[in-house]
Amino acid sequence: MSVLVDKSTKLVCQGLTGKSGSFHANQMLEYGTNLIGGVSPGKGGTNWKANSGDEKPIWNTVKEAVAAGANASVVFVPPPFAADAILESIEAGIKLIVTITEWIPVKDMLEVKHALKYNDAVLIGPNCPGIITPGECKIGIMPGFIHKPGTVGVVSRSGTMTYEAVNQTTQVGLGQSTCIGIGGDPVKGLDFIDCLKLFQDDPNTKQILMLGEIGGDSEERACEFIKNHVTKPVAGFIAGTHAPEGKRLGHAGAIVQGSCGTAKAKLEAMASAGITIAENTNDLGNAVLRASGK
Amino acid sequence: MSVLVDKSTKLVCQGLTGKSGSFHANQMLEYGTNLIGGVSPGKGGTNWKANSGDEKPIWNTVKEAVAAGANASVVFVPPPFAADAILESIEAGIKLIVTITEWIPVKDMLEVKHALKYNDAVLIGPNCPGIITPGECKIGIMPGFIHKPGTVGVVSRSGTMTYEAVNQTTQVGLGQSTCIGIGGDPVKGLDFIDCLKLFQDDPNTKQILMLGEIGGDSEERACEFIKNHVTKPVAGFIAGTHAPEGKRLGHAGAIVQGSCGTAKAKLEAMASAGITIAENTNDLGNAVLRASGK
Amino acid sequence: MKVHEYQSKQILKKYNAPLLQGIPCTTAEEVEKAAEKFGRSVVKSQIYAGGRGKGTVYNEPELKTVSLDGGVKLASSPQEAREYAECMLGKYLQTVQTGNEGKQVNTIYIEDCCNIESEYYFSILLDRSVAAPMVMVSTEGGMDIEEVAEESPEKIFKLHFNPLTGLADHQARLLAYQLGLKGGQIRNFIKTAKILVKAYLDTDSDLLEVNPLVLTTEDDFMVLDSKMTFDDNALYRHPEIAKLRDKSEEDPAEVEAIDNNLAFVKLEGNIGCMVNGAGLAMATVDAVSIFGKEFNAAPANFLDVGGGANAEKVKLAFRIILNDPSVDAILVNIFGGIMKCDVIAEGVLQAVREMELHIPLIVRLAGTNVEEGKKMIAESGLKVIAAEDLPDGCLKAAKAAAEYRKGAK
Amino acid sequence: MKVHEYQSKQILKKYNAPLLQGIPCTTAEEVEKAAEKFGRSVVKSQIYAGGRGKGTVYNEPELKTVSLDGGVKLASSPQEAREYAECMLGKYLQTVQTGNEGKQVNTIYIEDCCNIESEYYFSILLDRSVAAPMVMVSTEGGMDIEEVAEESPEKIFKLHFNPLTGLADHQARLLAYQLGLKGGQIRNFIKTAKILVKAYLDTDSDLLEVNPLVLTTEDDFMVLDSKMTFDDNALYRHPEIAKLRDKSEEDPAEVEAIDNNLAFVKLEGNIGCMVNGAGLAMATVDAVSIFGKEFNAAPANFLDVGGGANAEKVKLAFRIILNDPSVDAILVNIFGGIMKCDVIAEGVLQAVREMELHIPLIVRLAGTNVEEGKKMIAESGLKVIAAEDLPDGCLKAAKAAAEYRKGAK
Repeated sequence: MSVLVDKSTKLVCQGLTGKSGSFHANQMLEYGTNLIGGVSPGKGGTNWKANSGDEKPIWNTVKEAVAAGANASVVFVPPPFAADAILESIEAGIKLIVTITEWIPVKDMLEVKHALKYNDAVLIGPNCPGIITPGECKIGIMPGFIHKPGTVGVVSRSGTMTYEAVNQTTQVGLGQSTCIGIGGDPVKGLDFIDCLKLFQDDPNTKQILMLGEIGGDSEERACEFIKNHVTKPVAGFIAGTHAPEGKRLGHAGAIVQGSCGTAKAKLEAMASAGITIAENTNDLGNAVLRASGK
Repeated sequence: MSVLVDKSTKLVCQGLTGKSGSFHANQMLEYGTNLIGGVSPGKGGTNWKANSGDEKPIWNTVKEAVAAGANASVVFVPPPFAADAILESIEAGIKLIVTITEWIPVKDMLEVKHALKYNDAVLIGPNCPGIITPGECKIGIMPGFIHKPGTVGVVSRSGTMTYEAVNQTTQVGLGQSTCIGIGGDPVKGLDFIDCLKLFQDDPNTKQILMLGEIGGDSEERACEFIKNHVTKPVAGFIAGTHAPEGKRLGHAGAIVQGSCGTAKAKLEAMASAGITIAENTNDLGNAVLRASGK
Repeated sequence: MKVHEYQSKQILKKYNAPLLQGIPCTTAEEVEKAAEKFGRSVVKSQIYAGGRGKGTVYNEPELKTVSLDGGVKLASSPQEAREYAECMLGKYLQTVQTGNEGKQVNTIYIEDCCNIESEYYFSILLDRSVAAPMVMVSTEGGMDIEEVAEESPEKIFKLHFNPLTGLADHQARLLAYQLGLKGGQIRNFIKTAKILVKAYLDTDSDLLEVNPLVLTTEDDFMVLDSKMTFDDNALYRHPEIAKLRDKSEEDPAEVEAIDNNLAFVKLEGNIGCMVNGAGLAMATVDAVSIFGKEFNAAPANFLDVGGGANAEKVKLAFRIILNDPSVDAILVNIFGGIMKCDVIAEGVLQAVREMELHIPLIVRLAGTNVEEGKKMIAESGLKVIAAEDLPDGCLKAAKAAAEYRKGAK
Repeated sequence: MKVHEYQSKQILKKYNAPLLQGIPCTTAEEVEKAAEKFGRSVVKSQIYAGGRGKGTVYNEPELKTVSLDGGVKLASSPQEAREYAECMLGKYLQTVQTGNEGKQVNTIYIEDCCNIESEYYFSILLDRSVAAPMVMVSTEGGMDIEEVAEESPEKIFKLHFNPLTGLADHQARLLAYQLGLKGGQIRNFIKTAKILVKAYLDTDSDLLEVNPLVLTTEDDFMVLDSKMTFDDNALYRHPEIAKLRDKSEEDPAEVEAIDNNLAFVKLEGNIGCMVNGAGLAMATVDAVSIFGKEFNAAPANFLDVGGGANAEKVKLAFRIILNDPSVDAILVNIFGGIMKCDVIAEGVLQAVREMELHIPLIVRLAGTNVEEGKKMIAESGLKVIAAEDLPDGCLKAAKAAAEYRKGAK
């Protein structure tokens, strides 16, 4: 049991023949992900050769990939074409779309969000590390080896912070059920609340670790949701407590404007929702232990 | 019991101060419809005086009408502004919008359809006579007096044909549960299938009378739905059996193109769905009697 | 609303659609001069109907003597273009779409040639069943699409698009692959398809058909023949398109009806019909066809006078109906709703008196104040035949028409 | 990306937004000549920060002697405009938004005057919490909107709109009523609001603020001051906007970082930070602030080197960090993922060697091949301090910085 991805996931890689797509496709295959092929318009009918020597078919359209059995896609398409690639997957009937590409224009993502409302597809990202169910399926760019099958559901707005969290939950012996990097963009697919719902309903997830950062109000809304709907122990962390106001720190979403999106507001919301707050980036694993009363 | 409208319906009239809006608002009030006021931008704060001497408030926005309790609206706004009026009602939270206005551009209606997908509002029309639950609530321009509370659910693409049907079902002693004129435009709100669902689920509706016409394929799809989901007796009629191909007969929807939308196809679909077909416009009431085995 | 081929191309040109150079002309001299620019040129007669290439040009509206075989001709010299133009201008072109009539050719479009590699069918229209616009393409370019739909439906590809955003790249690409295009052809197709969709949406078009859309030997796409029709309801926001309306192409009675907000369609029979409501008017046409059969009667028109049928509107409707010399009787079928039957009867009687109607008039009334209405007609002293119901009205109209025709002869 | 007021107005002009005539000038002579067109005119210094009217112009970057009180002035004659311009051009304007620094004024915008009836606030921005753009209006025009939000939130009205269709008429009308407008004012407001929304959507703007939007005594609306920023990710489709970027307004280090796809933000402290990943970089800034406190240490910057931190990128990052004279130590915090720790260590060591780094360098590594990485650093013979974890790294960096500063003095 896990969330969104498992051994039954059949993945197609959009942009497989690009440098980044090709590199990470190899990494995913090595982790054991069932990558069935790639989509690269104009290269349909050729084969892509993995480092292992295996060959995977390249299709011109996602429609063909779906006909071949794909039920999830990962997008490594350059920013100007990425939203169109996501829309293509939605329209072709792909149910889980993980978008790694960063620097996608906000307006493009608004159109994608709009299309998502009409369809039951799930988008993770853009500008995110992806999703992994340890030991079963990795879709994204996270280092697979630090993960360990276990009980913590991890959801995070930032990439390397997730790796810290994974590393520590592995080290304290809990391991992870599924880890979802939702990405740092202001307009994105899954948000904290969506992931919290999934973790709450997943019997294999025993604890939840939520890694937020300054900017926006999705952490505050997530805390409200936790207060009312989440019964599992939750630990949390907010990055950017010492960020200056009005400056955008890397992530397009990480900007404090006026009283909106401050670390203070987010930490207070966490405390009031009964979340165990990690004191610093070294305390993530222990915070989960404390949250679950260990 | 009835469908969509009853004594609890609180109606606001968009375009109440116009000639047509004012005339029909009086007719509706006389029928007993609970019309609580009107929306005419720029005239907010004034009162509209009914023929009876009663005064009704005029608001600038539908938002204010909703704040005053409105849960349904009827649109008598001229074509260039009608789609915007519908969108305003949708956004203000009105749950039933009856649009009488004809000659609304198709592209405007496509935008309305789009907005309806995001909201749980129901649109009837445009270019339709409206909806009536005899003895309880009339929203539209149909002559109220021909109706009689009873058991036939009437759904129709055309206006005066509905009146023929109502007249005859009253004369044969059955009366009507609710009559819905869905209008003759190619892009509209409720279609046959939506109304059939409502009638099938309404305990007061014992028989259904469906009045179609040439053009489009909504009758064919409705027949497919009837075959699989409607257990109540259904009588039907198709107008335009002798219409020439490629000519638009009044209704924008009533045009036969190639093999699509012919009367023949529609009549065959009705027959195959077990619908009792009225032989001519004089046979509507009797066809319902035959359908229900009387 | 329809426009001519050359007008649709002038509209598409604004969107940078790929078009050959062309010049509309109304005289043979203009044609020759225009053709000089191209050397070889295509001489295309401009009428609102399709199938022009396979049509026949006749010298007179009665279609007796043939002027030219085909309404679209390839001319290898300006002189030849002029000769073709002389055989077309002012003459009557009959095609599969004009039926038994011919349409007078008043304008000729002289167009450049290109090197054709292959031909495709491309159109954009509303799919009513899902209330969304769609692109329809086929490898069978230049053919009648309904024929293709019947004979090889697997060669037609349909794709719906969101009218708020237009055609997405991946959608245009999918169509390109379905047409079997390759490499640079795909890029050019995507560009062309997106331009056409944008033009369709921007202009409130309800049909944009490019048949054929040709692929040149240089891998470019070219709009060779194009047809656009527009949503009448939206013309108010496109005054530059509205003024393209060519009333000479339309039935004068229909033009007068449209100008007066009446829905009128000319049919082939002898019973003029005046009805309120489009659905009831259709049903009346049906009923006249069915019940009139044994008297060789058939409906002469479809006419919906709409909701407020006052004396003025009734008179106008009568005038339009009477313009048709084949009308032998008029059947009025009114279901009085908000508008009461006595008011309508008054309007009909007034019209009869003022217009000195000489052919039989049959009136069927139902609904509000029907008894008062019937009484007024009965007591009017005018020769108006009352009908009990629609079948009765049809029979009486058919009989009266037969008698009138006999008497008139 | 930010643009100057006059540039945003040039963009809005293309959409027919209601604007006063204005002329951008870079010399006092140009200013005088421009002002002659208007008689009375407004002299506006163009810098990227707001609050210009209430700011102070200083003669030198150290903000010692005042040149002019206020960065926006009403001039009653061309001569007066010229005098103001002389006090502004080349001088340094400090406002509430520039903080402790002043921004040099290189351009002045000379604008016509109008008769103001009342002032409103109008802006368009993305509401992240619902992922939809919204219009925000207030009757408190000309005020700092965050102040209004705090003191009288009931005077701010927000309305979301569909980015695919723009602002609907009824939405603009609702805003007009909420602002208490009447009659013709409403029509003009709707027109202006729709224009601004269209400009916002078309240009991939991420903020369009008009403050104040003024209602003239003639019931017209006028964009008096405008501010536009644009989505950096979408600049590729707006080359004409991209080229407006004024690098002189930006921190040179940040410019270099952006040009090299590094995320860099200058802060006030003394510990240079180099981290991979935006979240971890933020957390590192936090940790330095917390753990460095007892040694008076604070982060000198935020710097995310991104996923592929090779030697080239590390060197570039070091160079950007070292441009800041207040940096006393560098803390490297890397979680090796796909990029292995030994590769990163190699890059760091290579950079140290080539750049002859003279300030303390503290390195914390974790993740893939961490042991190999640590070993390489230990055995390198270079003065690189290894940290066990981030708190340890912060403490060591803070201490080393304190010692370095003591030694340097």
